[in-house]
Amino acid sequence: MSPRLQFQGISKLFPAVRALDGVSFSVGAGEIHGLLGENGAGKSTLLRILSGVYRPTAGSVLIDGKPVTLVNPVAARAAGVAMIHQELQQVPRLSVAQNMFLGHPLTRGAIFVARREQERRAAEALAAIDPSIDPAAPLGTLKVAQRQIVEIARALLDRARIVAMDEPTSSLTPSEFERLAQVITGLARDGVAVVYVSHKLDEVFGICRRATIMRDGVVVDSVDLNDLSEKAVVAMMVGRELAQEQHNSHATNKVMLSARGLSSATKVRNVSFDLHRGEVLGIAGLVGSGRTELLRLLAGADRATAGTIAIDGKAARFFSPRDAIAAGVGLVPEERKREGIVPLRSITSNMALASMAVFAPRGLIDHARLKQVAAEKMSRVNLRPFLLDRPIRLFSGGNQQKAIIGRWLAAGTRILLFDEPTRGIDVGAKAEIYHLIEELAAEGHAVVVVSSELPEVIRLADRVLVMRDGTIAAELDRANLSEQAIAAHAIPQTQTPAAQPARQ
Amino acid sequence: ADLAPLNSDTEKDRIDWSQVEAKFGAFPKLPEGTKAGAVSKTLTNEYWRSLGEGYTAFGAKVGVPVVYQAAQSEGDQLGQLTIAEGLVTQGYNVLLVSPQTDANLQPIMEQAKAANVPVVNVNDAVIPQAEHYVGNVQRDNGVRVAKWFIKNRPDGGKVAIVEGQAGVYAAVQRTDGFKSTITEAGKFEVVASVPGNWDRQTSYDAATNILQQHPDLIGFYANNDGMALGIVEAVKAAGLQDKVAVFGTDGISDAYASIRAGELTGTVDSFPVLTGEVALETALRLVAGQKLPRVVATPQALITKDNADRYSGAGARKALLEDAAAGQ
Amino acid sequence: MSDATLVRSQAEFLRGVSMRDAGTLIGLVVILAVFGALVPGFFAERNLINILQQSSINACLALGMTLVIISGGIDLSVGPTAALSAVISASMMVAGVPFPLAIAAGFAIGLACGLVNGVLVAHVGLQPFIVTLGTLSTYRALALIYTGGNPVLGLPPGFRAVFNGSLFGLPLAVVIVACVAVVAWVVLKKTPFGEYLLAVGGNEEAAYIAGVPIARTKIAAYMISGLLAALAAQILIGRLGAAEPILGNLWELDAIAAAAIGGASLMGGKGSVVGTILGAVILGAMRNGLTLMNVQSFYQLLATGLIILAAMLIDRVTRGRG
Amino acid sequence: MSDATLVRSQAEFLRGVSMRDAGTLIGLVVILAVFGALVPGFFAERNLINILQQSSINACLALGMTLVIISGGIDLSVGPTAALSAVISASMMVAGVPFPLAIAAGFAIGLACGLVNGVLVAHVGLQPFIVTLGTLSTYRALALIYTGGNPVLGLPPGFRAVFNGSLFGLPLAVVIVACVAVVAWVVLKKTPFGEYLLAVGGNEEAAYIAGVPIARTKIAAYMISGLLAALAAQILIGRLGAAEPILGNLWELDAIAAAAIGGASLMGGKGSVVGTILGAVILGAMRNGLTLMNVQSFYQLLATGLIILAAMLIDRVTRGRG
Ligand SMILES: Nc1ncnc2c1ncn2[C@@H]1O[C@H](COP(=O)(O)OP(=O)(O)OP(=O)(O)O)[C@@H](O)[C@H]1O
Ligand SMILES: Nc1ncnc2c1ncn2[C@@H]1O[C@H](COP(=O)(O)OP(=O)(O)OP(=O)(O)O)[C@@H](O)[C@H]1O
Ligand SMILES: [Mg+2]
Ligand SMILES: [Mg+2]
Repeated sequence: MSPRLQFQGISKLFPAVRALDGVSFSVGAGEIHGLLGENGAGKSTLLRILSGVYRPTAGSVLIDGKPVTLVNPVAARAAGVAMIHQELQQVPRLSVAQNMFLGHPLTRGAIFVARREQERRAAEALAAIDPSIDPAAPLGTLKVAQRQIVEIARALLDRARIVAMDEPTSSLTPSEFERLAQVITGLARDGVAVVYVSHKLDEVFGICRRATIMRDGVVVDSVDLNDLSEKAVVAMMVGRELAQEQHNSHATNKVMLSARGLSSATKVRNVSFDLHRGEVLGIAGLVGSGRTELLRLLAGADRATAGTIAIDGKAARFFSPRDAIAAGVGLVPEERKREGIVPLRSITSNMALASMAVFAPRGLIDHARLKQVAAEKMSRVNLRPFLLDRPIRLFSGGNQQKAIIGRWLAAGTRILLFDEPTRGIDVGAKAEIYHLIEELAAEGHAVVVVSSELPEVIRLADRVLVMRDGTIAAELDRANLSEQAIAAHAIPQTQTPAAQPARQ
Repeated sequence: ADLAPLNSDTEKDRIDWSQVEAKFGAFPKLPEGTKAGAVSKTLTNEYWRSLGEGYTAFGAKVGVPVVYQAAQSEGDQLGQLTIAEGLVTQGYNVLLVSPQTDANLQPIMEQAKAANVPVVNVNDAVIPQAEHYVGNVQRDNGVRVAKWFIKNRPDGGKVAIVEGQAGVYAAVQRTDGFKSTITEAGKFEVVASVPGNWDRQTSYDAATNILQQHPDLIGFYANNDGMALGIVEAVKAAGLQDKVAVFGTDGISDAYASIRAGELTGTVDSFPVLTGEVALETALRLVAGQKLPRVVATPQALITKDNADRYSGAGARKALLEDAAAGQ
Repeated sequence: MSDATLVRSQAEFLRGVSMRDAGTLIGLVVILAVFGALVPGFFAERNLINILQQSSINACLALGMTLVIISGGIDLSVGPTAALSAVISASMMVAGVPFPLAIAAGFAIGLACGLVNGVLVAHVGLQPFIVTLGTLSTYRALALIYTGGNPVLGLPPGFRAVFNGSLFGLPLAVVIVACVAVVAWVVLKKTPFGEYLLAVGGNEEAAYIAGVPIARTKIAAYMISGLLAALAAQILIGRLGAAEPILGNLWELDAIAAAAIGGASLMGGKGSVVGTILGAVILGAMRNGLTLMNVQSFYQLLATGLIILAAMLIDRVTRGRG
Repeated sequence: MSDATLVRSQAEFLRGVSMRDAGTLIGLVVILAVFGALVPGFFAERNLINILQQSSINACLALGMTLVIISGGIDLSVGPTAALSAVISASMMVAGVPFPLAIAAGFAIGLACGLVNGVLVAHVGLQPFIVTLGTLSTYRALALIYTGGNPVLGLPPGFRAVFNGSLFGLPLAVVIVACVAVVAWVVLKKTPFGEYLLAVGGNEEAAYIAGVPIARTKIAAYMISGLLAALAAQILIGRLGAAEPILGNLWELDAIAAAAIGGASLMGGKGSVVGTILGAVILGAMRNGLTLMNVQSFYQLLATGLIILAAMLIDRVTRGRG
């Protein structure tokens, strides 16, 4: 019997880039197949071909042994393919249910949209993962994590034969992944073929039996994960062994930033802490606990309603990110596409955006120096492909993130705020970023890392603040640091529903 | 010496069109290959098309080819300048221009002078430096309508004006002529003077509003016929056609038709075809070396149902010559 | 309709009248109040009907414009589309074609003009602003060439009676446009096409991936805009009794202003039928009030500019930032 | 400048002339070729200079427009801004103020008009289209009220000589606008402000987080647009010898068309100085050629529309989709 899904010699050429080169592998019905590879390996490109967004330059896709032509997303859907895209593909002004049924709405009398019916069905699909999401709410009012859940639920609605998931959990917490894992295994049990892309290897090992590993557009191998260790898989992905990283602390006693009684209009309430030179301060907490908002206050992106910030002991008032940057504070934002990149501009321009004035001491930009600094910073973050003049929108998500980290390196920022710094970033690059963060600390920077990945927090942080409902619930030093300890403080003590994090 | 800025309405150095032949003799012989270029405001208004007909008719009569161009829309100042500059470069022997504004064709005066090409300013906006102007007295359009009211509505009453585009010379002068004449008469009150922007729909709406506020209105004066015809519809819709007199300006054929049908009360015809003929004749006399006065005045007449036939068609020229003779 | 569904659909309607629309409504109320205080007789029933009648043509166009703007486009060619439709159907009537047929032909012209715009935007991928700037000249030129620049006169009285009639004391034009508004509201709020418009304008890539027929949606928006321009043209020539090739000059600006005052975002993905109607009435009331006050033309122009800005400011303030 | 840096900056310049600009250039070449074949004397030096001169005012405005469009905005008020600046500096000159001072005052007016637009867009957060639609009427009204609707005549010959002179055989207006273009190119390509414009128009939120002074950048764009409108006004009144309050009618459409033909995206974040200049020359060459061919005005209008569409199509085809 032929496999449910088969890629045969798929190649994809973009101007100046060969994204895929003769990719072949297959996925059986009822199989959950991992697709692994570094940033830019070509995973998303392959799945975009499968879902009809791109057309392959060569090769073919077979479903149940029959070649299919996937000329557009509608054709792919008709062929039984559902896809969760890496970048959220949603319309903020439409409701959750409208987004889920977009393109194929349920109708009443073939004229009117059957809103209520859509909402009911949407609620059913959402119930499996996060029942608290209101299907009638405008999508724009949801947080990223909830929007990602909506994307997943949308794919479930289709009752497809093939479900492709491109980093579906990049914004989700481990507990949400647990629920998703149940859903995915349920799908497999019903005979659906699932292709699962993630940079979180523990997830892939958790739910996939087989995986295909890609590097630079070619398949390295399709492997049985039971036979291999994580380390071996990583080695196949990056083409070398990754050294086991140890936590090194460079923290000093010198306070670089101190926050007292910070509150925001919406979520953050009375937050106080000190950040030291050379320190990596982790901030953990559930989704919606207010971590992003806290970082935005520190970065000057939002105004505090109460409280003070002092930098190097001097009171600082931030009316915009510009003020914060001048004081040496820079933010690597959570939503890269919306808040991070200027899509049409080059890597170099994106990198230099925060420090343009530095590159233009006499009014005109010194392009020679800019180029030199860009080359230096981008090789430090290991940009791939190393094309500094190429528009950033053409890079993989991971490489976009690297350019934004490079932005603050170029600006000489002393206090770095990372919001989910490795979201969508591969293991190799992740290790590089961890290394980078440590180097920055060693050089005397102060770093704040917000992350929903507890191993990441534990790997990096000298000290961890746990946020709950907008306040700091606990402060854990390395001696007391463990996933259990964080979780214990992050989850509201009183188990009444009212204390659950707000979700609308 | 520099010429004083031209005011076509008050310039002393002027001659009436009917006197040209008497003073300067029969039409002279022209240099071989004489050709004339003309540029007007726009062809979207019948007035300017008729002017062109006048040019072409006279050109055909005396064997001079005439090129007649117009800007793409009223108010396209630079486009009109481009056209005029093209005509100068192409070596026409004389230029007839009807500028969008008083100033937008100014550079032409200098370029043409350098190329030794006479320029005749025909109607409407007045170039201050113009050495030659052919046209009527804009202000007089309004004055004539005002006089009709004074004569035919001895009891006076409320009247309203619908103006053309704000700031345009012809609109300003016509409005002023009407307003000052009728106010001086004493018994009349100008209750509204609002912009109609040369636009039928805008004028219709404005007239509706004015009639609703002043149902006892006795008359409208509109700066052109298109607007007047819009007002007529508004008056009809309000059921006041027997009480409200409506006057336009220009004398386009639709206005004549409406006057004959008893809807539009009257218009001030400035005889664009005849004006075109006179203008080209003046221009060509200049080419032939004659020294004409700075302003050649063309005729105007208030047209109502009673005299519409007399002034339309081929008889118009004769009627106007008679008028001119009677006026002497 | 049962009582329960009536209550429900009323509630839905109220949801439809969003916060944003409330802002526009406040703007309208302020402007009405100011004119009411300054102009005696401004609130006379007759004058209020006048305002509605004078707003009806702009409202008609602005509804089409709203749909196009929501789809992320713009239609600068509405005036010339109306003119072309007007002169062609008028000359058919004058030539003796029965007027329902002539009206249908006028509508077909409007649809065709919209189709051309839509195809150039959706299939060829040109920018809407520049496409409709090009067709603005093209359609106008066609209307002028077709008529030689002359107005078409002598429309049959039967035709004029249709558009000059009234129903329940309201001019028929107002009733027609009100019906169009209701249909537009239903289309936008209740049909897949309405969702598609919002999706295409809100996030075209997401809409494409979701399988929304992008091209067809955009083309339909431009065709509706063309059709409504043709309808506006019929109403106007019915009222004026003549079809001019230069009719509809600068209509696009008024229509865009009404849509924008009503909350449509020229970035696409956002717009409201109720808001647009209110926006058109704001503009109509302003023109009416200024005429009744006999404001001199320069100051009318000044007031027009300032009131557009004021309407946007009032809305901004009542709605808060963002 | 050493030889090596000269070569290098030439290479940089050529890189500046991007693929997109090459598309516009092809459009220009095609149009020139067609007119050259149809119109004897089209390629005469005198006529080519004419084309440049006739394009210079639109090019000047279009450069400012390009910056505004790149920042994600639009400026419909350029014509009235020019008019206001023109009548005020002209009336100062006529009143005997030395003309450099009067010119400076005219520039200040342009900057002030731009400032008002910019503040309403950037600080108050209104939509650029509707803000500048409002100020379009407002500034025009101010110019009319200030002059009572009359032109300001009798500009001093010294002033006129400045703008009517020529340099290296080129009209000074052309030289001035060429200098402005070079400055604009440098600003866009070589200064932080240029990067800020592209970033603000490309992704405002990201630019904000990266510390770009959003409001200041937008305001500066509108002020530059106002300043260039004032410069265009000075060039024009120098040429005309008079300043009229109704000067600059419909300038905004030509300026937007030039920028769009040159590759500016009305969605923001994209635009080219070289492209805009080519776009302005395309429009200028077209007007010139059609006039020389004695095309009747209705057909000229038709050709204008069709050529705008054709220029966009040629560009689309040579550039490929996307
Ligand atoms: N539209 C495009 N045009 C040009 N190049 C592209 C385009 N899309 C992707 N690429 C390139 O193709 C390569 C593969 O990218 P892809 O997004 O498939 O990587 P990925 O494996 O999904 O990476 P990540 O893990 O970061 O999501 C990259 O080098 C990328 O720069
Ligand atoms: N776009 C938005 N619109 C409305 N409310 C929002 C939006 N973004 C965030 N919020 C609100 O702010 C609160 C705090 O969110 P925040 O993003 O700071 O949490 P977080 O701990 O960083 O979670 P995450 O891990 O998702 O980033 C949320 O409960 C949410 O209600
Ligand atoms: Mg990817
Ligand atoms: Mg967050």
